[in-house]
Amino acid sequence: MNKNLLQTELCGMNLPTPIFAASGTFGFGEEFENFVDLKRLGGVMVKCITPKPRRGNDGVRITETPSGMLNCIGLENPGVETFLTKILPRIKDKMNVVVNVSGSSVEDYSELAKLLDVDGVAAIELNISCPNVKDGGIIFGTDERQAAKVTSAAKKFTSKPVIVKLSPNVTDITKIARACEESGADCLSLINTLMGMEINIHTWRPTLGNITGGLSGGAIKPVAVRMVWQVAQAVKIPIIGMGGIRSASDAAEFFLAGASAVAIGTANFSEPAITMKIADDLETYLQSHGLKNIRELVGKIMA
Amino acid sequence: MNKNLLQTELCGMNLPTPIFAASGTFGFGEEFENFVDLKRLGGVMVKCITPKPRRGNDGVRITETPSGMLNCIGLENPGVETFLTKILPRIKDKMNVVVNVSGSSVEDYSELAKLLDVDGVAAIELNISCPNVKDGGIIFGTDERQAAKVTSAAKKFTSKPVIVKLSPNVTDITKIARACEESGADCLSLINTLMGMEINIHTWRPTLGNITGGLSGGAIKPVAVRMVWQVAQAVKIPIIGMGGIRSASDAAEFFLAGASAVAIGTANFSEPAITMKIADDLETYLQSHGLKNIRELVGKIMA
Amino acid sequence: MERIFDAEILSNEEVAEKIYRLTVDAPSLERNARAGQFVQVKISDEFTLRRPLGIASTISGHVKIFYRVVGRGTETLSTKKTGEHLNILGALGNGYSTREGKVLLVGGGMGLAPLLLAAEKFSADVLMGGRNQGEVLFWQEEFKPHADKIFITTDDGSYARKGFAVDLLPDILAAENYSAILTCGPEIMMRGVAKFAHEKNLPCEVSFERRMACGLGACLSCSIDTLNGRKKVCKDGPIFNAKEVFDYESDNTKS
Amino acid sequence: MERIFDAEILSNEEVAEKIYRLTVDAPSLERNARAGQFVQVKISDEFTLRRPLGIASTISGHVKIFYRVVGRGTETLSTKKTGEHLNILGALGNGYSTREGKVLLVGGGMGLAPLLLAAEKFSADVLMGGRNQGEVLFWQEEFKPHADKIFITTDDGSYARKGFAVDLLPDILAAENYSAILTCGPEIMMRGVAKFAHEKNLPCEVSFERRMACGLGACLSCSIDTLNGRKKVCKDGPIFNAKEVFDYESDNTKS
Ligand SMILES: Cc1cc2nc3c(=O)[nH]c(=O)nc-3n(C[C@H](O)[C@H](O)[C@H](O)COP(=O)(O)OP(=O)(O)OC[C@H]3O[C@@H](n4cnc5c(N)ncnc54)[C@H](O)[C@@H]3O)c2cc1C
Ligand SMILES: Cc1cc2nc3c(=O)[nH]c(=O)nc-3n(C[C@H](O)[C@H](O)[C@H](O)COP(=O)(O)OP(=O)(O)OC[C@H]3O[C@@H](n4cnc5c(N)ncnc54)[C@H](O)[C@@H]3O)c2cc1C
Ligand SMILES: Cc1cc2nc3c(=O)[nH]c(=O)nc-3n(C[C@H](O)[C@H](O)[C@H](O)COP(=O)(O)O)c2cc1C
Ligand SMILES: Cc1cc2nc3c(=O)[nH]c(=O)nc-3n(C[C@H](O)[C@H](O)[C@H](O)COP(=O)(O)O)c2cc1C
Ligand code: FES
Ligand code: FES
Repeated sequence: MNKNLLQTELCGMNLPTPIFAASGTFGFGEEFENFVDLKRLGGVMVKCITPKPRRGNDGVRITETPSGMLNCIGLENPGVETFLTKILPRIKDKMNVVVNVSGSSVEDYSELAKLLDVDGVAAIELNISCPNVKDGGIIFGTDERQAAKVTSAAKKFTSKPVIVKLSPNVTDITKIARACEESGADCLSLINTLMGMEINIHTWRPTLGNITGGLSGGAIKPVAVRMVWQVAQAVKIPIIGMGGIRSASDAAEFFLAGASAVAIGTANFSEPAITMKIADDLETYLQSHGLKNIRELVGKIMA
Repeated sequence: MNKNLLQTELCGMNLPTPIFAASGTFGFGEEFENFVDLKRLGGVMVKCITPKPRRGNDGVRITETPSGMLNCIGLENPGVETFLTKILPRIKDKMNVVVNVSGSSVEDYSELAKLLDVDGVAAIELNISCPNVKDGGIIFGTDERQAAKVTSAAKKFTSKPVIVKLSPNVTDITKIARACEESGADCLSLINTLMGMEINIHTWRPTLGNITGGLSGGAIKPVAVRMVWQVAQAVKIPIIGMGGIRSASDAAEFFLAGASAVAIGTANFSEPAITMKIADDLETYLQSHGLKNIRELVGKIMA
Repeated sequence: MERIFDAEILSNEEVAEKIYRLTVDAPSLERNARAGQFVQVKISDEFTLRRPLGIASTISGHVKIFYRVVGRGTETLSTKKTGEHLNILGALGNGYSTREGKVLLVGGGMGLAPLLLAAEKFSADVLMGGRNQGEVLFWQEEFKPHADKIFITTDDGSYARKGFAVDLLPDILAAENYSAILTCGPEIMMRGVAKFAHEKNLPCEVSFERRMACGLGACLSCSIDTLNGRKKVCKDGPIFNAKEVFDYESDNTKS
Repeated sequence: MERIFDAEILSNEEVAEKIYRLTVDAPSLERNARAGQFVQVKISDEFTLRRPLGIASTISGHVKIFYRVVGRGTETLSTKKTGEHLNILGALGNGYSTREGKVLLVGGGMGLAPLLLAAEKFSADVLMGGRNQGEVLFWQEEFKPHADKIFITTDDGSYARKGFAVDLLPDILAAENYSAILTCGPEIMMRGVAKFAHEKNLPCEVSFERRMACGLGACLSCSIDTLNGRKKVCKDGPIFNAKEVFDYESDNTKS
């Protein structure tokens, strides 16, 4: 078997596979050590980091929905300082660390970019699309001018590749995508969760403590594939596609649509080793189509 | 059993139940005669009618997705004239007929409103949200000024209640909702389908003839409930809620969120008699909560 | 008339690679089903749509269905066990017209399923094509009690005549007089069959396959163009007069 | 250590209304599981999330789980048959600390499940509360071989003492010396138990329940506040020192 089938390059990063673990679903990577060869992942997008520690939302934080789930964790995290001093040193040699960051102001994003411009950070992912906290960046993610500002601000203060993570809760995602590209984004990742809600018909209250939450999992895959395809036609920078990927077949759809890499989120919960299985099955798929490298699949949709 | 548990009123229409069949999923109602007591439905939103006959999209028109489906029927219909002369006379005494209409211009909507201002039409539903044809109204549904124009245009030419059907593919659905209300809409229905896509990983082509399609079914329910809840807080006119309803419990979520009625779409395909079961089970639910009428449930979410 | 009902599974066994014969207890279908009609099978609550499958036999109320495992739906169906129940919507569609005299049935692959019921109901010879020996042997067994003559081809020549079913048509049509040809299988095969029928001035009915959501004529998933305008395969079909759907001049399907 | 494995179902039977005892063949859990730990059970591909359930017994590698049918997941679990396989992720969480001397186990409802394993592993008396006779009888049978004394209350008085488990605590604690109290059940019950333990200066460990996605400490679905900061019920718990999570001054849960 050709060992290099999945080896690829993204914004200057050399990746063993184009398979990432999506932010918020994989902790700081270590939690999956028993199930995953972390070095075989393209990287781990760690749980969102904010300038100060945050305790997240109160009440129920998740609920299952048809082929999906809603979450309103709300950016609980120890803050950038603790991340840099306590966590990063522990994990940096174990995996490619992509730091997902979120702020409540443009300045927050520049500050985070600056603080994280250190050894052991492979790239920064700007979360401008968290639907679960009022100041969680969603306003940056739904307005192209704001998205542009945040991107430029971060770019100015870091030498790392800057990935901007887009929200699907918009009328035209290509507008935001182009604004980010023009402002210097090195890469786009999409999609974050769709905003949803569940009501407990016995108590007449919202199931989630935060009332609304983010929808993820298989249910959203068709929306995610569509958006990746639209964005791929609109920009030249690479895309990390995600949203409901549960198998190599699902992943292949994203590559065909134009993603250079994929990230796996919700599927890690029911199958902690799913990223490894997807890598194996993708290799088989590439071989069965006579392809020598995953790059030969990217954007090859005939539409 | 109190026979009037589900009886209600909507924009001046007296309804035996607040349960509609959603446009495009129930033909002209007759197709379900063997399974459904059509007179027990609030009404049937018939397949979208356009000024001229349309043959719809070529190629594959549906595909199943996790807990949902994509469709790109593309507004195939015999045109308003044939509808008025051949179909309406046949169905008008069998059910409350709500005519779902779509046009490519503001004038199309006024013309359709005028032509359909006839006996046997209970209400008109303006489809400004079909994602499956370029001229299928989606541009009216994603821009509040256009939505307002279409609504006023239709209102001017008909004495029937005008329901405006909103698209979920927008950044802020409450903006569109308010614009429609201010322009005279009597009622809002939501949500239409989310735009999605599937790629055949064997052929490398989009599964659907139209490349993209509309996502419906259980998968989209959390998004639909959220939008109904948001819109209910933003407008005073009644709402017909839909999107992934498969049971009375699902329907109850929509009522609690603020819908005065619900419509059932995709679920009719796997269970042609589902509307009747939902009516039965809703009655049981209301009784178990000591409620005397469905209206006592509307908007009662405690959030 | 179309009804929804639960039917007990009497057996569900693999008869060739990835091809299953499912037998359910559904006496109402014996009374009501016509050859060429189909049912919409509910696989499980997990699936948004039912799956359309042809009715292949109805003797003694034991309804046989033959299906090929091609995706998640048929895969899950193949795991169902004897004694479990299956929710069925049917019989759906129009079915082949009833014919006097002997008809010739021409089928390829899973297209033989509805033709088996035609063989039970009409006086018939059958011409069948399959990929290989495995894919025709069980059909031969199934048709034996009901068809007069059985002609067989396999794509790879592993059994009977090597080639396509249509290749045998000229000889068969020359040797015997039929009142009609009923065909079901890949569109390219049916078009070939229809052309011979046209030349011989024989009535020919073909069976169409489109993805279906409702199966009741309501959703327009399955619309096709015909000489008589747009038609729904699930309701106006799946059986069509060949002349209505094939354009012999341009050699194109209308749909 | 946490592992993913398939385990054969040895039995899955209703022991009281809507309460099932599931026994699976999982020898590795006998060697590795501590009382208070749980597993994440994969119900089927249809479900996005696994379901967390306590490990109640591990004797001879036959692992017992007790669950109440409350929603779609546990409903589907209850239809699984002997011989089928269940995919299990576990053992997860920290488990009760090992104790010298005799401990008192105080459990309500399904909270008795992890305490059963504690009874197997430690020298223990048990105080159990249930809604009615049906909900305590089978527990009494399960605990008999492993617990010394068994004290029982039922909410409706249909069996043993009418009232709540905590009502009996003062007398029990007066009569016997325990090295610790381990409790699992509704938070309000555990808070009552912890208060008595606090007054008697007895170590007390409680078991928390939160909705879980990963069960591995990665997703923060199950975070709670403790005196020592934010903790994850799935990883840092589900067992906590009562003093860490209950604030006796304000009588409030920290979480
Ligand atoms: C009227 C009619 C009668 C049929 N009779 C038979 C029969 O007797 N035996 C048999 O083996 N097959 C028959 N088919 C084809 C059969 O319906 C499909 O093979 C089956 O639906 C595939 O389901 P899946 O979930 O395994 O595949 P998937 O590919 O996972 O299905 C995805 C979706 O596509 C649809 N689909 C996929 N392939 C087809 C197809 N070839 N035709 C129509 N829809 C498709 C499915 O129904 C489903 O909605 C018939 C189809 C029609 C329309
Ligand atoms: C560590 C731990 C151990 C547990 N041990 C047991 C046990 O031994 N026996 C037992 O009967 N129950 C136990 N539970 C509760 C059990 O997990 C839930 O009853 C079960 O998940 C309900 O699933 P469902 O699909 O039937 O319900 P649904 O209400 O349909 O589930 C919807 C979602 O909510 C979650 N959920 C619902 N109720 C609970 C709950 N009470 N606690 C946590 N999550 C919930 C489900 O996991 C699922 O994600 C335990 C819970 C935890 C956290
Ligand atoms: C529990 C949970 C927490 C998440 N937290 C974050 C986060 O902190 N930052 C972020 O950018 N995305 C977060 N996401 C979104 C995922 O990274 C991903 O974009 C989304 O879930 C879609 O992918 P999936 O369907 O594979 O899960 C979270 C998702 C889940 C389910
Ligand atoms: C096959 C199909 C055809 C549809 N056609 C129309 C249409 O013509 N006009 C319209 O307004 N909505 C149409 N819809 C959208 C539905 O009316 C409904 O808004 C949507 O499917 C969400 O509800 P559901 O999840 O219950 O199906 C169609 C949906 C489906 C699945
Ligand atoms: S499948 Fe719905 S019209 Fe044919
Ligand atoms: S369940 Fe994921 S952190 Fe506890």
